Amino acid sequence: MKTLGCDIGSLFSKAVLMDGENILASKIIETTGNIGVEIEPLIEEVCRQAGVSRFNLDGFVGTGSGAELLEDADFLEDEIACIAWAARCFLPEVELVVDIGGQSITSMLLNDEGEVIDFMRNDKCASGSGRFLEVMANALGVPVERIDEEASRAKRRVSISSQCGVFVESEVITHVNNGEPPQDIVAGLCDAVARIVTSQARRFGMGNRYTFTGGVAKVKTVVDLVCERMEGEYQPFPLDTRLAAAVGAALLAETE
Amino acid sequence: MEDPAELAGDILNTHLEEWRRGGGRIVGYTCVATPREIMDAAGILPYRIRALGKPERELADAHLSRFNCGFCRACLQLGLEGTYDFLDGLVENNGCDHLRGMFEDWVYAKRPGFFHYLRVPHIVSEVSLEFFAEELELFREALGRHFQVEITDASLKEAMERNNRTRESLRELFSLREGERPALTGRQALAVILLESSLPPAAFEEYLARFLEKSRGNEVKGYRARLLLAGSATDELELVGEIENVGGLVVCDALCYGTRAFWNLPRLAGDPIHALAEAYLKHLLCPRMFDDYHTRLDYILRAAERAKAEGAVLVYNKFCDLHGVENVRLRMDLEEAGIPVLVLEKEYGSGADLGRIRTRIQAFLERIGG
Amino acid sequence: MAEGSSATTRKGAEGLFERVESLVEVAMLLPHGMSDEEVEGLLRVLPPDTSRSMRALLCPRFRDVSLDFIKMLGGWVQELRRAKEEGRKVVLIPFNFPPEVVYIFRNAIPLTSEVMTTLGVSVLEGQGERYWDHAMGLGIPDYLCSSSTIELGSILTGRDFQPDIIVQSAPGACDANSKIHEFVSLHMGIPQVILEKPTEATSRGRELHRRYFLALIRRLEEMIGEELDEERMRGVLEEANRASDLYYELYDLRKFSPCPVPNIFSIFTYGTRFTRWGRPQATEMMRRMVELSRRRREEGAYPADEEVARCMWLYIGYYFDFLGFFNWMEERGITYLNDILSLCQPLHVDTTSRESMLAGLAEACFEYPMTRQIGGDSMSLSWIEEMCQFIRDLDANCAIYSGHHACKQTWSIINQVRREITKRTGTPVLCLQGDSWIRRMTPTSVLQEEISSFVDNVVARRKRTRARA
Amino acid sequence: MRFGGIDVGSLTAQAVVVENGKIAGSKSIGVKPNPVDSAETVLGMLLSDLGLRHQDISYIVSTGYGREQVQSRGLAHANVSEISCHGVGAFWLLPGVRTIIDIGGQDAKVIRMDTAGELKDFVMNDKCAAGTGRFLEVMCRTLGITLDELGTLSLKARHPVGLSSRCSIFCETEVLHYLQRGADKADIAASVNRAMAERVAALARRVGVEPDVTMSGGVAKNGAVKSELERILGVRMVPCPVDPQIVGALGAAILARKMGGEK
Ligand SMILES: Nc1ncnc2c1ncn2[C@@H]1O[C@H](COP(=O)(O)OP(=O)(O)O)[C@@H](O)[C@H]1O
Ligand SMILES: Nc1ncnc2c1ncn2[C@@H]1O[C@H](COP(=O)(O)OP(=O)(O)O)[C@@H](O)[C@H]1O
Ligand code: SF4
Ligand code: SF4
Ligand code: SF4
Repeated sequence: MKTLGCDIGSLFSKAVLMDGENILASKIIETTGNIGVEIEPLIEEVCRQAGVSRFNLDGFVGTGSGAELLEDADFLEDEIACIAWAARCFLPEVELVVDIGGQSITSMLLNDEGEVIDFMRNDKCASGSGRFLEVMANALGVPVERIDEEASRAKRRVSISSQCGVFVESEVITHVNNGEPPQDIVAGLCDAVARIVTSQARRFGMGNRYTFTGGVAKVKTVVDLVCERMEGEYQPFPLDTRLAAAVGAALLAETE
Repeated sequence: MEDPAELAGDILNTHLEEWRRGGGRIVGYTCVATPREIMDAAGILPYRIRALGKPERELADAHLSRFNCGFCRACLQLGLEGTYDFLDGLVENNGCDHLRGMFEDWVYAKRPGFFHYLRVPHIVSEVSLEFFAEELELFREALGRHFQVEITDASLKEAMERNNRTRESLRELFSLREGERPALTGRQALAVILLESSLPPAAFEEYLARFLEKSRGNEVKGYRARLLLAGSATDELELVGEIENVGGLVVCDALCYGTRAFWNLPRLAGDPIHALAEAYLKHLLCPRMFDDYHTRLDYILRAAERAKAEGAVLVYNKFCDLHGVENVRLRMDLEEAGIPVLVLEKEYGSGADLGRIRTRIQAFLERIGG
Repeated sequence: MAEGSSATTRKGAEGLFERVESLVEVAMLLPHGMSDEEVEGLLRVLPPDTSRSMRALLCPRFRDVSLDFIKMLGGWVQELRRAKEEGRKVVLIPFNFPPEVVYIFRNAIPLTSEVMTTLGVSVLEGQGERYWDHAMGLGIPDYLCSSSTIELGSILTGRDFQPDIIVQSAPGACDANSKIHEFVSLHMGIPQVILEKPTEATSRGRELHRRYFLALIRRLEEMIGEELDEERMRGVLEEANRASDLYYELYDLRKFSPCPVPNIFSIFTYGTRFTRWGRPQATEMMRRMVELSRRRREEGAYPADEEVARCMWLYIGYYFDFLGFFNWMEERGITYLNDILSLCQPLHVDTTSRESMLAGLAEACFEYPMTRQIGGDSMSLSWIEEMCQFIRDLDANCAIYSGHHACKQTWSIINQVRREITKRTGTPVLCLQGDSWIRRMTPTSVLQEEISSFVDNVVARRKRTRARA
Repeated sequence: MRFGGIDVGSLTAQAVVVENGKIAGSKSIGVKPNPVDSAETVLGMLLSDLGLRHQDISYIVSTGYGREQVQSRGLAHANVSEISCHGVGAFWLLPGVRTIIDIGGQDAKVIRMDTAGELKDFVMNDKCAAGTGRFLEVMCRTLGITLDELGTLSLKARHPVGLSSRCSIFCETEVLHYLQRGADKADIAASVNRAMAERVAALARRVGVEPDVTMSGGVAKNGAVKSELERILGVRMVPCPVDPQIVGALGAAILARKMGGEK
């Protein structure tokens, strides 16, 4: 059964074509003001990669903050439901999922059946989210993909006190001017993000099995630092964490 | 001798460690409405909980929120991460809403060995004084029961005498700031207060005597203006240091970690518990009290007058309801009395805020022509 | 202040109270049994903000009861004005002080600041923002409570209806509230009387409170210049007892599913309890709500196909959306069962003697909502216990905490409250964030999105599972 | 005698030289990573424009967030906070001015002056980027327009959209949301400017706004923010007779004249 899941996120849009639990193809593009016209090519590209005809799909589910732009979808599902579903399928024992996306951190609590029994989003301040990390990394000229590599060379962590993504940029610049090595600043940034994620995650009990999804979960340094401060058992999400919602959507397409 | 700010810069100092090694007990409290004498009389070291401007919050923020006072969040963080594990117990007060929350979270997450809730009324009246005296009696019993010591009136009196003696010395030290030639900085003064509630009484008494000796005849030079500092929980040595770095010498204060903590001495005659109740409740110079704003205003005006302060900085932690509102009125009244005022709302212990604090202090000094 | 000078606003009225007053004059004329066309016609001539709340209020499901409510509050506002003109004392009271304590005096009338704010925010063009801005201009911190700051901000302009006495009863239960009331007292030179509620709910704490309360009554007697009259007191309290009976009847009606009591009645309950209790108007209002709910129950009426969520609001609701929020939920099958304010659980006062009545009033103060929970030795303990009890009693399947950013006390312990409630009752709890009285903070759309997401993902899904099992 | 002022901000750095009670020249550049470099460069450029050497300037005052470093490296004789400098600069230009609204890249300040040109009171914004020039920059990036366009485009708006969030980062999402749904850029730009003005107006209320009012700092160049502020506060702004970005450096130069001895 070939199903398509599409997640129009706040910063990135993802499409995944799945056959059961196998990913046949996936693609991630930036969500811009133009996303409306870029969706169709994105879907076509994924279909082409997988060698499946756009019109031969067994199901198509949309999700994400821009989901209503997906006019062809069979139905739309809430992001929370999709992520939880994906987590449930790949990590049946997980009780807590923390999604660290572009603009928000969402913690979800799952019961034995993998249903969301409670969830919580971060407050009005975007600090700690992916965008925060991006802005900071930009200021340093280190692409997000290379954060781990940089941080691994750090001798210490520069302490970062701004929690605001906008101000942190100038704080980073100050550190650079003071001659702090970039890798130490990067390590400090990861620590700053990890602290914010930790307080979000710890709100939901501490002793459970947990996993991370979303873009920032790709940054191992951050994940490790959060795990250090958590008390439960960490179970890594086995796929690209950024795809979690899209994968969940594709899997849900199969159930209906 | 060691600079007080150096010694006070750590939560746990060598004297405390020694005290503990010798089998000494330590009980933590936060609010100045807690009569230290009762603990002292039981041979317990009363330690005033502080956060020293530490910025970490992540464990605390799983309980408290972004809308809570940063001081409370920082204290809770230290509690949860184990920095305060050396305490044998905690005393909670209904000081302010944020503190109440902090203690509740602390106790929820970590059961302290000894925990006592000391209820402090918000108004002064015959009825409330009677109640508070009863509360102190209950506190004495609870301490005695848990730590298996008898706190007699005699030992209480002894502790009161000792405390009064130290406070007299503290007064003397603080008056050295107020004169024409200030003998110590505000940062040092704050540090001394922090030491008072984090050293064994004997060690502090000795330290204070030496420091007092050294300070007489000392003169701080090179400042631009004499300032009064008043406001909410400020145990941040760095903040006062920053104010003084740009040239505003803090010559007097009305801070909770400052003169407010020791200005009033209990009388030694009569029933000790009643004397303590009166001293601690009647002279609780904190906006958590109601109906006595003018007492607080007078206290500040008198301090400013004594020390010839050229300006007043009213500082408060963001989200502090009590001081946030109180400062609005204080500002109006002080300005009317001819004292220029800077109201400094700040994030507790955030290094990122320091640059902005500097700018505001500097502009204020420029404004008052310092 | 150009925005305010619409056709319906009295000339020159600038303060919150006065502007509400001039709208009330018009509202009092609205007849029962208005047709939809008449309502539409009315909505067209009203200023846009006012029109939005009138639309919510005049919803056909409970139109006439809304009119009763408008008239009850309108009568209160007019009586306040009359009292002032006759030289009776206007006593400003906060959210946690029972109005009947003022009504027992012949020469006094209560002005509840929070209700005045809610009323202003609901019906005035531009809501309460200008008064908030005025307070900010004086330097009041922006994290203070908007419910008290808006009405008090208007008083602080010095150009609005002024109270004669301020009662302060939140020291120790809400710093934000008590501090701003004290500020107004100092700034405007209005004398204040303080009632402290001890945190301890033991006999010792209650005894202390009773003594504080008696001192308050003596102070009020002095300030109002009137000795308490036992017969008057009895009359007021018997009336209050009647309203209380009806309150519990309404409470019981909420147990039915689908819930026959419209969501908006929670705010009507709170509005009635906090302003008119002890007066026949309150009793009548409660009766009207009970009658309509009973009828709806007999008819099995419910605005949505299915009652998806039976939701207990652990704290307060959102009032800045011109009351539309309540109907929005209801039409989606989300029942707003009650919140901490509408769960006032009034006590029956023993009216045999002066002493028993005063004791009963002291008890009423002690057991007032919020005070009795958040003002306790533990802020969370009795809150959790009561909410669990209500959740079971009313068969709620979810709970929402509205996270008003000024209530630092509740924010500081919400984590354990949420955790304990879920643990003890299995009910999920959604924590929102927004200001209840100011629309600038969190827009309705965001709150609605969160609630929908919660109901769809957590509540509905769970309901389905339960049905399957 | 000639006096100089250097203002190193978060985004731009300026130098001004005054001579005989007149502005002899001014220069503005984008900041370099190091405030001292910025100061050196901008002053060097101005001096070479004027055909002067460093020692031709009798006294220099530095201001802006790099003020201390600039002084300690010997580029200035003294440093003064940017709050005083903006106040003094604006008052010197417009003696009737009592309120100055200065919005730069990192902060917004409202400054009150008395009739003698002395600093009377001031407020500075919270530690939140919403309500600063940075916010506008971030929004421009999202909208794909320049800072100049942000102000001008706004004038063409017909149906401004409702921007609610107070956080610049969340605001970005909202802006994206509107763009994705085909909203007109002019309408969004107008809303961004309005959101900005609302935040600054809230700040201004804290010290009260007494006429005459003027604006300084980079955001003063954004006409839409200015007119929104006028609308909300119910005042008319007196236009700043020079480039509003140089007001801080100008104030510093005026103060240099005072400190350096010329009356
Ligand atoms: N390859 C990568 N490595 C590390 N981090 C990444 C990577 N790609 C994206 N990120 C981070 O993830 C964030 C986006 O997360 P995502 O879950 O895609 O957000 P959304 O769903 O809200 O669009 C980016 O802001 C960035 O910080
Ligand atoms: N030409 C322009 N039009 C509109 N706004 C501008 C223009 N140039 C700069 N700005 C605004 O001014 C801000 C910078 O102001 P500036 O006073 O230079 O800051 P700083 O003093 O911190 O360097 C920018 O963030 C931008 O929002
Ligand atoms: S600073 Fe204010 S909020 Fe914080 S502990 Fe002190 S009184 Fe409470
Ligand atoms: S509890 Fe909250 S809503 Fe009530 S008065 Fe206090 S701050 Fe306001
Ligand atoms: S501090 Fe920064 S991230 Fe937080 S609300 Fe303000 S702009 Fe947003």
